[in-house]
Amino acid sequence: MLALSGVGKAFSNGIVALAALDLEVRRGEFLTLLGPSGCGKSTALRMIAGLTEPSAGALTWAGGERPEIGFVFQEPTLMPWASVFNNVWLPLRLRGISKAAAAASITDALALVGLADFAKAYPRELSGGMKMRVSIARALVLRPPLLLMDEPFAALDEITRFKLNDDLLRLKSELGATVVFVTHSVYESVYLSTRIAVMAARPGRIVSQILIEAPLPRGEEFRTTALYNERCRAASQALMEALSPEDRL
Amino acid sequence: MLALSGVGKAFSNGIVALAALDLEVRRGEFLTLLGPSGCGKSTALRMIAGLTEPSAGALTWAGGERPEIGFVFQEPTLMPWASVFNNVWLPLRLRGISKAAAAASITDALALVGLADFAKAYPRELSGGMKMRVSIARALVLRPPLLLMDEPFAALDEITRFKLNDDLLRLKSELGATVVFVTHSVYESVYLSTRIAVMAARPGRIVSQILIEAPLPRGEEFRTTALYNERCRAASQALMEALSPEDRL
Amino acid sequence: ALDKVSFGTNWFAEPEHGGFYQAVVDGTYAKYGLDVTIVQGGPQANNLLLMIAGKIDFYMGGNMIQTYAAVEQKVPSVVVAAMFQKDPQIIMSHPGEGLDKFEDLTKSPIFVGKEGLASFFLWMESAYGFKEEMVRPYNYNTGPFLADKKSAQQGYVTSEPFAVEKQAGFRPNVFLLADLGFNTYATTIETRQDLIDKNPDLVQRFVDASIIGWYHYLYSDNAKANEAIKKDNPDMTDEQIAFSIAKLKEYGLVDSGDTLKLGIGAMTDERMKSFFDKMVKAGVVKADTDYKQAYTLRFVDKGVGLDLRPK
Amino acid sequence: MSEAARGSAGGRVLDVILPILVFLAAVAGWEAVVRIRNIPHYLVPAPSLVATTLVSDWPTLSGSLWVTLKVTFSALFAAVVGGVGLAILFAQSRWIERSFYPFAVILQVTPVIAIAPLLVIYLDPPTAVLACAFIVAFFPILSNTTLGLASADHNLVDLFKLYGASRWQQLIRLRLPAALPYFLGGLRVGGGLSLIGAIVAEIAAGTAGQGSGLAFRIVESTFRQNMPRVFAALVLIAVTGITIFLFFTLLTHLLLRHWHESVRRRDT
Amino acid sequence: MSEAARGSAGGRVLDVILPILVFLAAVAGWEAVVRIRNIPHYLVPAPSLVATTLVSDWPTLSGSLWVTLKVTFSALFAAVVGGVGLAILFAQSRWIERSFYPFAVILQVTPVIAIAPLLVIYLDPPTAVLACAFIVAFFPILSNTTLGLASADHNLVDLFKLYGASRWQQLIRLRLPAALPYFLGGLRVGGGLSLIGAIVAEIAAGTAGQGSGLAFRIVESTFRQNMPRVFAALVLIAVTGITIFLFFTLLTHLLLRHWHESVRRRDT
Ligand SMILES: Nc1ncnc2c1ncn2[C@@H]1O[C@H](COP(=O)(O)OP(=O)(O)OP(=O)(O)O)[C@@H](O)[C@H]1O
Ligand SMILES: Nc1ncnc2c1ncn2[C@@H]1O[C@H](COP(=O)(O)OP(=O)(O)OP(=O)(O)O)[C@@H](O)[C@H]1O
Ligand SMILES: [Mg+2]
Ligand SMILES: [Mg+2]
Repeated sequence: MLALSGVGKAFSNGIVALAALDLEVRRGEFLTLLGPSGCGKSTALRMIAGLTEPSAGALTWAGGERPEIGFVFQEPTLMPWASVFNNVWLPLRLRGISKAAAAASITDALALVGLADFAKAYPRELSGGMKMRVSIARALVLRPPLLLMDEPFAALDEITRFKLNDDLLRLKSELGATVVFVTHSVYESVYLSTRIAVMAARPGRIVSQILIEAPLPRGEEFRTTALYNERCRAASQALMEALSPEDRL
Repeated sequence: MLALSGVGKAFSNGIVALAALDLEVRRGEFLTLLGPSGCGKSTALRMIAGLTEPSAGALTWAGGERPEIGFVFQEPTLMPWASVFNNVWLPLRLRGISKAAAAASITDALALVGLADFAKAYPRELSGGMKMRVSIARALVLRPPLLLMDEPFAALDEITRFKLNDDLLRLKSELGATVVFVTHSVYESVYLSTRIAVMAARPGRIVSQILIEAPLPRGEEFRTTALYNERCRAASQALMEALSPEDRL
Repeated sequence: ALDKVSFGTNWFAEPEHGGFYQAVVDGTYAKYGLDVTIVQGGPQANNLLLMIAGKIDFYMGGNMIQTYAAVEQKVPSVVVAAMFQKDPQIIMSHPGEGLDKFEDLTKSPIFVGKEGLASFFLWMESAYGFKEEMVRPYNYNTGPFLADKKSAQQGYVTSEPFAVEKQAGFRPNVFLLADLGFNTYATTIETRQDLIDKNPDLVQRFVDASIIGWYHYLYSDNAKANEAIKKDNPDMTDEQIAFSIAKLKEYGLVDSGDTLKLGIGAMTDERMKSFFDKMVKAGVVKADTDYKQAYTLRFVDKGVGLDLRPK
Repeated sequence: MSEAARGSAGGRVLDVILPILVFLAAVAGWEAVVRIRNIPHYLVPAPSLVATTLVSDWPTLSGSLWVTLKVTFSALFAAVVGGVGLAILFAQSRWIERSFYPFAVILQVTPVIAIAPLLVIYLDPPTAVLACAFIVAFFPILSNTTLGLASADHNLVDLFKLYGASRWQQLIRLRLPAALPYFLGGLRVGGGLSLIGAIVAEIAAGTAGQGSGLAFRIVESTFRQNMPRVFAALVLIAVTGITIFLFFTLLTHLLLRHWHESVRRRDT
Repeated sequence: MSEAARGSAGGRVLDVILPILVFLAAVAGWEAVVRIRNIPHYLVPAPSLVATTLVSDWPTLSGSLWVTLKVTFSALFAAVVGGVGLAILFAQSRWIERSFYPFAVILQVTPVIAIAPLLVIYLDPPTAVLACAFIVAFFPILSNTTLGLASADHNLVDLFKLYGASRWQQLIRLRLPAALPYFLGGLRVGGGLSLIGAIVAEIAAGTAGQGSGLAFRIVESTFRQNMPRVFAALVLIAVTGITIFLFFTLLTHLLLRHWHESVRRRDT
């Protein structure tokens, strides 16, 4: 679907966020970026979404064109002047879909994240986790072929998180969507992904990749399989190695 | 140290964030609030800090007076116009401590969170996790007797997180500080706390408490003890029960 | 049909414009085939510019200085008649404060407006030794003058002394500049050179009718004209109008000197030259200005309306 | 910031009563100074005299007030349309902004008094008056709206870009709402300036005959030393200005109360 | 928003050249209209004639410019001190704000022309001029700063409260920095208004004798139908206005470039 080859990103303050990143995103896969804070995960996602230009290397899309994308930013990024309902409506609205036509999808998306009762609330009336869930609903409401998610579940309790993990996998299969995901939870990454790319920081680069060869969607029982345990260990190990000695605080 | 008795909080939009909350915070303990998103954890912390007035019930401080508090908000809440260094300086500065006198503490705090190299950077040049770490450094620089931390490590990778967990416990013992902590990670809550209060939502209330009778600080090996495993299970169970059927998405 | 003509004054409607209003309301203009609209002026209105630009046909000039300046700038505007033989411009001062002689005023603060500073005050400097440093800004408000007993102020003989008397209850010393040597014509009728060239008959008719209007305003029933003035300027009072008319007559502003033989509106080359020389001396205009371009005697001095003057 | 006042009903009542008390005190002080120091009414009339004049001259004054109000609101309307329109135009490209903003600055600093006579030549008088009033009032609205349009949260801009928002959609759904607090701030300045503009324009474009607004009343009454009437006219202007200001303050509260820090009352 | 221009060296050059080209085109257009339609110089002079006049009358004009500049900068200084000072005072308590803001509005909408004569009685002339110019210029600064002080992020306010910041510290370390973008916006409006204020003040309260600033030059030259000189004075005013504006724009960039959306160039 997409290939990043030799992609680098240097900010004007001299920080090299990414250096010579080679990464292929395959259609239908669930790819997770795992890596220490500040290693360039968000920068990579933003680049895929076309919000940041690479300062070296190139992005190549399979169809020649960037497909429709749903993006959950690391921060909720809600419009403070709009109600929850209108915030979720936004991607549809920008496509010219009327409130009436969009209402069912919006209500569904809000129900999915457990905020059906809060459609009329304003962002400032929500807790941190609730804001993030609105942001997730907004990304899903479009049912896009490519989903970019930057730590979407970090602010949620584990039970809700597990539930949403399963919902996400179900939805992904339903849509046949491709997902590029960022998380700090090794367990979550192994549970969700078909592939994990482990990154190291300064300069941001990929140091190892881990394949999880179990079909999607997976159920609770997957967490008890040997494959799951082995891959969790491997990912933890890779993450540990990705931390350079001085980064290891 | 502090007792909340029958504390309620109703916002003007009608949402009852807390109802009849009874909670005692004992000197020197490490208390974790665990609960689903939107159950009122942040509201409770803000109330302890005096940033929100209870609409019912009362807060009573042991000494009659609120002690010095270090607070890590759920959002980084940095001053965008100030460098990382100056952001961390703030609590000291407000106490009249000069830059020179504060420099050593600030450098220490930044080193603790792994941002020694970023003292001159501005918030907008940082990644999400890095901003949160600045916020943690700012709360610790005061070395306060009471620390309130609202999901401080949610945006960090697991290895950094483990490391900071240990640092926090060490610091807490060093200072003899009391900590009230919010996390969504059951494992983290058990590893860190001497007590866990599990909350349920709408109205926010405490549904059960779990004691972890192991001395602080604890080492890596604690994660392999039977007590740890049992308490993790108990906390997960309590959290599950705290989710009302309709909240269970 | 009547020729449509517009006439711009240089201030809000007041008895100093009485003759023109008289000619409008008593049908004199109509009799001369004119349908005249009077466009009021005001403190910032620049009806002169409108006349030059062709938006209006005639303009009521204050005194000759501005006309000389116009010639300097090669502006083709020409004075065709002068309704006032004397400029009503005065300086007034508080009585009994050692300011009872005009010469005394040079040492006192004096309130003068911006235009005054660019015109008659320059003459006062050269002829009487007034000093710019003593000037205080005058914005058509007599309050500051009343508040400072040691001060003097510009004004119109027909207007400010009345206000002072009415508000503060005393009669100020009044020095009419015209009687002290400031011998400009005033309340002139100006128009563009091209109108004179193309339609001298129209100009002649307007001048003649205006002159007759002035005779009627001064010597016949002027009630309707005053009503018209009050309609244009509702702040005008009957008392004020009576005062103004009395002063117009008392000082012979309109009808005195040359007009007794030549009729109202009279102008002579001698007066023009004399005043021009004074202004050159005062530094108001350059000596090489061709001041004769500023006026023409072609339309006046014909004794129009002399018969309307009571014997 | 005043914590004591927040939310309590007593605070709310004081909110209204205190300003009125202060205002009455100011008026009483004025009356007292005039009486004690025996200031003649042709310099500064006492408020009581001004009030009497206001009543007795109401027929004249109300007509003038109406004329001035018409110009004020037309000017305000023109300033809003022109200021916001230009700000939107400038937001389209930095080149347009850089090339044409200087002209807006020139327009702002040009003394209307100086150019009004020219405008009167080329425009009919009512239009000239409106143009003058517009010149006086539009700049704060332009300036604040431009600032507001540029201040939209960059993360939201990214979001809109991502979802393929057209320039127009970005403007309507993002930049304009984000600019609202700034725009309303500009409006509170511009409202007063429209009033000033209407008065200056009336003096500058000098159409005494046709529209005798409050400016004409003031100039003519000054000339007649009728200071009580001058002050009565000034009182009308002040009341108009405060009314416009209060209206926009109320509007700001209504439009922003859900989300903007400047008017949000926080639940604490 | 103009992506093509961002950052590229070519874009930067165009940034400077394009406005200059547009400006030259405007001047050329003016010259052409005057020549083709044969507009006489005593109505609207051609720019070439204005330029000649500017040179030939420079000795007179430069003196007046200097006088006007002095008043402008004193007024601006007074407006900044007064506007920010009042805004800070108003931020101290809602009661103070509610009680005294109306007086600020009254001051804003009072036509200086009407009250200048009174000021001249009670103040010495230079002070009266300054007071008039101040009245014209201070309100946008007050209004924007008030808005900015109120717009500080509530979470940061909480943080300051938590750390026991005194009112003064909260002001200095939080509210003032947060208000900076708003204040600078007000300054860009107020800069132009100070200039306007200096001119209006000179007309209203100025002692033409001593200080013959550009306003007097314009009145005098209008009286003498010396339109080229009127326009030359207007050009000086426009240039001054643009210079002040550019200066404040630069200042804004320097002060805000590290953090505020409105001037930040984003790394993309
Ligand atoms: N706008 C910017 N200007 C300068 N440097 C930046 C900017 N944005 C990010 N950086 C730097 O780029 C690096 C990578 O940032 P990025 O946000 O991609 O990290 P991340 O992997 O998402 O981290 P986290 O897990 O903490 O969110 C960091 O070192 C950061 O300081
Ligand atoms: N300012 C506010 N106005 C109205 N309602 C609010 C406000 N702040 C919070 N709430 C409501 O109060 C409830 C508790 O919010 P709180 O932020 O305490 O939750 P939380 O437990 O911290 O959740 P999370 O884990 O998602 O951060 C939520 O239902 C929220 O909608
Ligand atoms: Mg990130
Ligand atoms: Mg929370």
